[in-house]
Formats: sequence, structure tokens, C-alpha cells
Amino acid sequence: MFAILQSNPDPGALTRLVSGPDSGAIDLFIGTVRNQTGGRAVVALEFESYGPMAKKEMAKIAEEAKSRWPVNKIAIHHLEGRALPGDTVVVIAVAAAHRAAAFEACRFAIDQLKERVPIWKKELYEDGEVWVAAHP
Amino acid sequence: MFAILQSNPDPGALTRLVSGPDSGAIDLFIGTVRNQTGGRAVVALEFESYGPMAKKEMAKIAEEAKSRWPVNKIAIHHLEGRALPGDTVVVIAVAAAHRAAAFEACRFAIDQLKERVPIWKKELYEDGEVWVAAHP
Amino acid sequence: MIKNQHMQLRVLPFGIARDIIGTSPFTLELEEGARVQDLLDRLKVQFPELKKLRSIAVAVNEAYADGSQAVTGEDEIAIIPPVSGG
Amino acid sequence: MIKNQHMQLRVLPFGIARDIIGTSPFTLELEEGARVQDLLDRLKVQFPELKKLRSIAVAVNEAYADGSQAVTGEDEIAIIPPVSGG
Repeated sequence: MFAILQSNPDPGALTRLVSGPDSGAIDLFIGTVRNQTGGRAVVALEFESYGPMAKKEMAKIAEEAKSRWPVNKIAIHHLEGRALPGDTVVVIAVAAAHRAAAFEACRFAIDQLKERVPIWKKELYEDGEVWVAAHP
Repeated sequence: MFAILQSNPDPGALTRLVSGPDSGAIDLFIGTVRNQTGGRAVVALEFESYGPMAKKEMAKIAEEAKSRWPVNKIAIHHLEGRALPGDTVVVIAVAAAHRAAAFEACRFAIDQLKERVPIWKKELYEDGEVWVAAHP
Repeated sequence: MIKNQHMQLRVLPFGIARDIIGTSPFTLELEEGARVQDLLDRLKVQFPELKKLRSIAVAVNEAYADGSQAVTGEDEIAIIPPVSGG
Repeated sequence: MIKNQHMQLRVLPFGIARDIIGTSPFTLELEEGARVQDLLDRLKVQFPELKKLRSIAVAVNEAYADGSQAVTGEDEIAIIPPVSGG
């Protein structure tokens, strides 16, 4: 349910992972690469991760979400390595009996992922590169 | 972008419909058939729609969402006809530059769909059937 | 004595409303100048089961119409019981 | 005079921290009984660029650790600059 992949995460695969006859609602968050950031053209992204810990943190986030909202299953896949504009880099799928919990838990999961899962993104431009959010 | 289908809506197809290099976030809502409702086993659902008006209301909902949040594209597909437990009956995909708008607009769209798009659901049980929400 | 002009309205009932009315499309005769509310009043007299529904709305030419909207024989009129998509 | 015992710590710096420290894994010698905060203090002296980061966290054996947690030569210690997944 929690993975760091060398290929683009597949929304269909995550949907199948979480679906089940006790769930009536699935909320899926798909993060993709934009072609610019702050007006500067992005050529590619390079993701690095501390894989074993990243998977553990994803699992902890899912447990916390399950303790806060009535959700059935949560899956999180994130890309490692290079990504081009348009590519999918993260997919989070949350299945619940009812939609409110699915939406809330999915939003919580992506917010938490961006805050604590050990994954780092480097933006590559025509004329340089930057580790995102590294400096104040 | 707005359709009433005789087959199950496909999350992957809707994702492709809304993606683009100006969007970094896609929120996808997938509604599926549960195997019970209020503890009563559901054998199947039967959806009826007023197709031409349903598509117009979907488009209006998308326009309203775009006027309220900075989202780029919205697609809504809903099944017409029979659906079995586990089947996908509705998919809403919302693409935006940033995730907050995608989540908010997607939630708005499914809430509005359930309130005003002319689609009717009949639940079929072992021993009867009911038009959902028809009576107080 | 002046005889009022009448018009034939083409009415499409959906969902449980179609089950109650029994046919779709259904033809209803009302006086010229009738409004959506007149149409609803007439239908509820003719089909009292409609009064038991949680709500009932009318669409004229594929858009929701309020009670004051006039209808004509050219309009496509839909009877919309509580929706339950999703 | 009693000589303090020293231990060799195995440190994995990630992202910009790896760029700053230059090698991964990186070996750091600290006195026995050292805590996460001691390790961070030492690294910031040795690599002042680390002080310019928005934040810096430490994980011990694949879980975030606070400054008071003791470390040993058996631990896998990761240096975690601001994360930016998603």
C-alpha cells in the first residue's frame, strides 16, 4: 500500500488497491509536474528519497488518518528519480464508506506527506537547479 | 468533459481529460456501489437520468466551481443503467495548479451533483426495490 | 361567454414520478398562459401520490424552472422527483 | 586522567545535506553517550552551510528522533533537510 517507485505511480492501480464492496467513495490525489514554478520554466524534477523510512512514514500517516476518520483503506505511491512536466509523481488513494471521510483523510495525507515523508525534490531549469524549500 | 455513459466511468480516462502541464494537482472522486445500505444487502443499483439536462447541469456546476476556485479543468462522468456492488458509477476529476483548489472544487462538484443533477437511483434488494431519497 | 384557449403540454416524468404517472411522455391539457405552478397543482390533483414525495421540481427545456415561469405547448417539460445520483 | 570512550557513527545525509557533506554514508566520531543534539552541533561546526538550511532533522533507525535521543555506533542515522515530496 506504501511504495517508492522508479516508475510513475498509476492512479488505476491505486484505485484497485483500495476498492472494496464496503467502500462507496474513493478520493484520489494525483500530483503532477508543472512546466513552471514562480514563472521560471522547469525542465525536469529529480526526486531523492530515504526509501525505507519514507514507507514507514507513509504507513504512520495512514494510521493517523484512520484513527481520525472512518476510512477503510489508504494507499500512497511516490516516484523516485527523474520526472518531466506532465508526469505523475505521487498518488494517494483513500477509500471510505462515505465521501466526507475520504476527502478529509486524503487531504490530510498529502498535507502530511509534504511535511514529513523523507523525499526531496530538485528542480532543474535551463540554467541551474535548486533543492526545493531547502533554504528560508 | 460531461457525460452520461452506459458503461462504467473510467478514472484513468478522466485523469487524461483534465491533465495538462499547467496543473500540478488533480483530485479525483470515484463513487462506487456498496454491498449494503443501512445494513440491508444491495443486489444492484439501477440509474436513470434525464441525459441532456444532466450534462447541462454538470457543465453549470463546473462553471460555478471555476468561478469560486482557481481550477483549470473539470470533468464529470456518470453511469446510466445497471450497476453491481463494486462498480464505479461516477467519476469527477478536477485539475488545478495547486491542491487546495482541486480538493475544494471536487468536493463542491460531487455535493452539487447529488443535489441537482437529474439522475435517479433505484436500489434493488433480494426482496424489493426503492427509489433512493424519494420520500421523506 | 368566451371559451378559454387550451394547450397540450408534453410532460416527461422521471424516476418515481414516471412510476406514479405511468406513461412518458405524458400529455396534459392546461389553459393558455398557465405557469409551472399550475402544472404542478394539476398533476398533484390527478396523481395524489406525487404529494408524498420529499420534493418535486420542474424543468422547462432542460433547465430548472420556478413556479412563476410560463409554459407553452412548444416546451419540453420534465417532472423531477428528488435526485439521487452519485 | 580517564580517557573518554569514542564511537564511530554511520551517518546518511540526504538531499542538499548530502551535497554539503559530500559523501554518503559519512562517518562521524563522537564520545560514547552522545545525543542527537551533540551530533547536530558537531555537524554544523564541521559543515557551516548546514546552518543556512530552513530546518534540519535527524532520524535514528528510520524514525524521527528528538535532540535528547542517545545514539550508538549500531544506529543508522539520517540527516534530513527540509522535505519536499509531492
